[in-house]
Amino acid sequence: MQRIGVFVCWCGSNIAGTVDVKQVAKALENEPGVVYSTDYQYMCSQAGQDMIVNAVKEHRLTGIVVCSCSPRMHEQTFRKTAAKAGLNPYMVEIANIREQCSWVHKDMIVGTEKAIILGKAAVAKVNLNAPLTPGESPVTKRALVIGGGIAGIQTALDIADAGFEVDIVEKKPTIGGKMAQLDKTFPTLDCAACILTPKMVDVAQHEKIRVFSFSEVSEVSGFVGNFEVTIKKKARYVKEDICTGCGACVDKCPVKKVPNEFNLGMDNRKAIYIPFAQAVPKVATIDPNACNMLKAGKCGVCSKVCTAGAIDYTQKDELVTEKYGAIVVATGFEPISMEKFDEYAYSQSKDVITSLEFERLTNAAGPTQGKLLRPSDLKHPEKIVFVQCVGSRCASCAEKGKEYCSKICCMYTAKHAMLTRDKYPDTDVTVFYIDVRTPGKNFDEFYRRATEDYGVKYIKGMVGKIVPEGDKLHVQGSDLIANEQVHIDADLVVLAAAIEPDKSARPLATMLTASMDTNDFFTEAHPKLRPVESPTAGVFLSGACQGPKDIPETVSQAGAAAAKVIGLLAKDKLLGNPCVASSDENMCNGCSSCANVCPYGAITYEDKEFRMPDRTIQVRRIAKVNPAVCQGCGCCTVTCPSGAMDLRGFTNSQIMAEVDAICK
Amino acid sequence: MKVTYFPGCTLKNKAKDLDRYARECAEILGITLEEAENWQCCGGVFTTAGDEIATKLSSVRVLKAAKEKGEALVTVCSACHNVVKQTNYAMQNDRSFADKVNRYMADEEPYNGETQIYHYLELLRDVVGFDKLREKVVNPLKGKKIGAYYGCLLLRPGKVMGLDDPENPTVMEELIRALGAEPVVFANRNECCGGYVFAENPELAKKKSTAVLSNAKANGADMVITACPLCKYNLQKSASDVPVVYFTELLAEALGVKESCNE
Amino acid sequence: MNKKMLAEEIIRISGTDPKKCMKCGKCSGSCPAYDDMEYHPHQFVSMIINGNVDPLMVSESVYSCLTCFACAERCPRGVEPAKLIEAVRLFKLREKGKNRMSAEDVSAFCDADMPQQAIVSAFRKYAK
Amino acid sequence: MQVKEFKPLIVAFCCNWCSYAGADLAGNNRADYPADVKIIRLPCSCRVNPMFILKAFQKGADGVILCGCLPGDCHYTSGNYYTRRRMAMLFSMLDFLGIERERTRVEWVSAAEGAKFAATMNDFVATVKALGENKRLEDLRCKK
Repeated sequence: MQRIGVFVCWCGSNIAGTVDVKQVAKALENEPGVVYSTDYQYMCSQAGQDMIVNAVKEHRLTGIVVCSCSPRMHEQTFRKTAAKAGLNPYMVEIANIREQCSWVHKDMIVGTEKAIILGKAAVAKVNLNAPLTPGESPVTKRALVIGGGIAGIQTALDIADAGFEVDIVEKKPTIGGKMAQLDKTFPTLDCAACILTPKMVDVAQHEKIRVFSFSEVSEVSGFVGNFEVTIKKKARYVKEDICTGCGACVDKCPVKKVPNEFNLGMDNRKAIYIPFAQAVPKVATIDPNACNMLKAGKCGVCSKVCTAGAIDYTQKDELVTEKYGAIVVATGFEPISMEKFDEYAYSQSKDVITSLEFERLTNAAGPTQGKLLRPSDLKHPEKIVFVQCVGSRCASCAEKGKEYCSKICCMYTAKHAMLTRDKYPDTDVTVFYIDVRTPGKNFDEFYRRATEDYGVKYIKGMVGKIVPEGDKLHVQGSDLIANEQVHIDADLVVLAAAIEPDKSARPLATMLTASMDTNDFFTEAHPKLRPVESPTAGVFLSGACQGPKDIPETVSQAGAAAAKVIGLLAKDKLLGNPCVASSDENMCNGCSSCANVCPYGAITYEDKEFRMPDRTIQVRRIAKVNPAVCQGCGCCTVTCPSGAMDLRGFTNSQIMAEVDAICK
Repeated sequence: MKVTYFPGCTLKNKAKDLDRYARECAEILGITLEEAENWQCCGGVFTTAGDEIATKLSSVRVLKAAKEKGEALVTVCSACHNVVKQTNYAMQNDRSFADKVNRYMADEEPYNGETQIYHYLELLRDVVGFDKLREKVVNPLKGKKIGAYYGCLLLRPGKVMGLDDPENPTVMEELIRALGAEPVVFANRNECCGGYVFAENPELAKKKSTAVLSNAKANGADMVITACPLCKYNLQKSASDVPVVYFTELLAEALGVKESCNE
Repeated sequence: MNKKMLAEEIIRISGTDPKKCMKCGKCSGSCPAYDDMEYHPHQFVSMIINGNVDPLMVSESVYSCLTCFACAERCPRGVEPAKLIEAVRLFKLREKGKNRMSAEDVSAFCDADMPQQAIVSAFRKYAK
Repeated sequence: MQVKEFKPLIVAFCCNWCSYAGADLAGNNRADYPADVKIIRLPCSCRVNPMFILKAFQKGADGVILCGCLPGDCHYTSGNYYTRRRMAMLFSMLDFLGIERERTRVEWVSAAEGAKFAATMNDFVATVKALGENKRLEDLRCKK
């Protein structure tokens, strides 16, 4: 039996004005378990708290009910008071007689009556309270960043600069991501490589950072502070630690006609290749689908020319297991396929290209060395049409496009149009737009410059059909402002393809039990207040894997994610919320219902031996809740068909007791 | 394999070529086209309005007839195909429409879109298979550069017709390749020929048809094939000199039965 | 029937929701009969949303639509302007004595090569 | 004989993050609603077992209202979606049992919607008042 003390607060006249506090204290005196009941002007004041501490000692109280303001206001205060008095902090319950009673009711009799009932409910609950202790778990002071684009790079650098070790896992042979493929960046038009490659070098040289390039995460287990991750290092057939990146092998490789992914297939690379000059790590990789030696056992030229002896045709995929305290997802985006948009004749003409292809065409390190030449005949295009929103804001067909706005296209299209007019003033540039969306610092000014200073023609309307004929692309579109259909014979058409999350994101989310939205973007723990945390504790989000983002936004989010990781890794131990679910193993039948509804993946199953009354041993599958992962929503308790699952702090019997007390 | 065949009005009359070659070639490929009994005109155009019932009943009747025989329904004419397929889709997906139709027909067993419908091209692709078709070709059309004109009716609405990618169809190109000729892809292959508008505004129809054929010619086509009698009519009235034939004629030629069909 | 009810009736017959329109203009960018229409596909959508149907009811534009469905296929929002145009046309034709074509008219455009399908289609489009 | 005004007994289950905070905000704004409403705080609306609701009716409650975060805003990501489905099930069961479904309500109230909370409670109390006492499920042995 509990020994409960009831403390009714006046809150000056806030409560006492509408509730007869003396009468409340008196009425609760006779409730089961109550051994002491009093009232005071300000329970939260030092004097009020001292009063509670003294009463606990004097009356040997085991539980406390404070009838006061909202628990959202002072629950923590009174829990600390209880701890000071030597009680378990979770033996305190608050009856909210201010916000939910005195402030909303005007009649003293009615208010007092309700306050008494709320007090009774709190007493009934405390009678069933049990001391709770938050679980503690150690923290592995290392972080894993998945994805080596600008988001991953920035997050890794920020964490490493704070003194923690970071590993980056990148699936491509080099870090750098999409930004490495860009030419200039809006709105300042810095060259992407000039601002990105120094950061890549910083990563390579940072003593706290390790890069697993050409690698993928293949398994994740554990929980916040204690993840165990298996990384698959794909065979690149070149010993990474020996290769000097001299490029002699690339020069001599006889297989020359492999489409170059880095230039989006607009030129060719060799079977052994270094994606681009500033690659990190600057190590060659052999493409096993193209290499004669690996396909047919004939050739071996690269091995012969490599003075360092780095070529290893026998290399196999290798699995490495590492421990981390925090994981940052930075898997980024890719442009959607234009396959379903053939009204724009992407498959029919080489001169219909995507914006990312245009970046490569204008990049000094690209297939045309930065000269704007159209892919079909390498002639300078005189008329260029840009089409925005290709696949963005497309709700009619999920296979075709994406319902969301891809966010970055308005700005990069303005950039492309402006740069074209700047470099080639004789070029006629037209942009078809639905809306021009430029909310960002100096963004609208940038777009206006494109039209006002550079003479880019913006047409409010959409292209409906592109017909390649001869060496021209006949573009048919609408001009809604002029209310006419326009026909332009263009030399080059650039499609602003929608962006979507990288394909690797979905399987990764499953491994991490991190939730995703219907578009496969990772969901944040709270859209406004916790934008860089995933709902899964210890998993953080950086960059476009969470939603379309430009570079400035990505970098700020990357820094924010790093700050959250640093905050986590700075702790030696993690204190959990003790109000978590737990399963009674004697009642659990291992049906998996609870795990199916758990948003956090906190529930696992294990086989356990039970000693039966007839002394036989029975092995049964039972649910186990990981208290470090459980957030205490209680969804599983309702799903559980056998009633084995319960939520500490809000047990079935506690809630039922409250219902009883209110309804009596 | 035996299928129920819905020829439609035009194939019995002005487009006998389309019909004759289709039947003969199907036999060679192991499929018997058995003409539905007492079929009625499809209506020519599918009225998209959900409250139009009467104009769609003839399609439901032939669909029902095929269901009763337990056979798939095959059409050759693009217009028939469009109307029958759209009607079937509405019977499957528009509950209130299907209820009204079934109440009107007052048959014992209601029809709810169970029949499988093939366009002749789908039959070639999905049932016969282009590889098998290629084996049966005795007279490969080597060196011919042929443009496939789809028009609108075969492809749109894409979700309902489901015959091919509405913006980048390939079925006729594959057919052309299987027959030994070289397909010529041209962007206007799914642009409208002008349709029924020729009756009121022949100039508009002519303009559209000319745009189709000149695009085909510019991309190197010597000839254009179609599955639609109205398309063929409009295209032939255009200002272009590119010959337009039914795809079945080409098929018959490659299978070596063109002459015998005409006897 | 007042303006609002008329617009609502047309929307009901069409089975589409013009409010989904985001005013991108892809319908009018796709339309092969654009230059032969007084009101263009995107205007149909916006005029019906605004309940401004009367001008459409007296316009020849409904007969210029080829019902080729390019606008419906390419509309990113699933508005399908062709169905709205069709609904306006039906609404006109269903009024008593509003058939646009009769059997006597056929001989005027008929020629020896004309497929039957063409006449049937024309009747469906110009008469109830 | 004087007829006593019928004072319904209403149990409100509120999730800690949105609707309980919304109720607090109603208090901060001094938005009146009848004292018949008694709130029980829970971590999430998905913690509400339909059993709790039936229990309340058995014990003599005249109405039960369940409040959670707006769909899509659940603190636990998806809890209120489960609530919505469970309550749909419960409603059909209440229909089957012959309990007026108006006695049970599910409302989404955000932490910013103090006024909505008060308005909802006013409306709900009025609805339950109009229905009168709950006699179908109450267990007289539970009455004092």
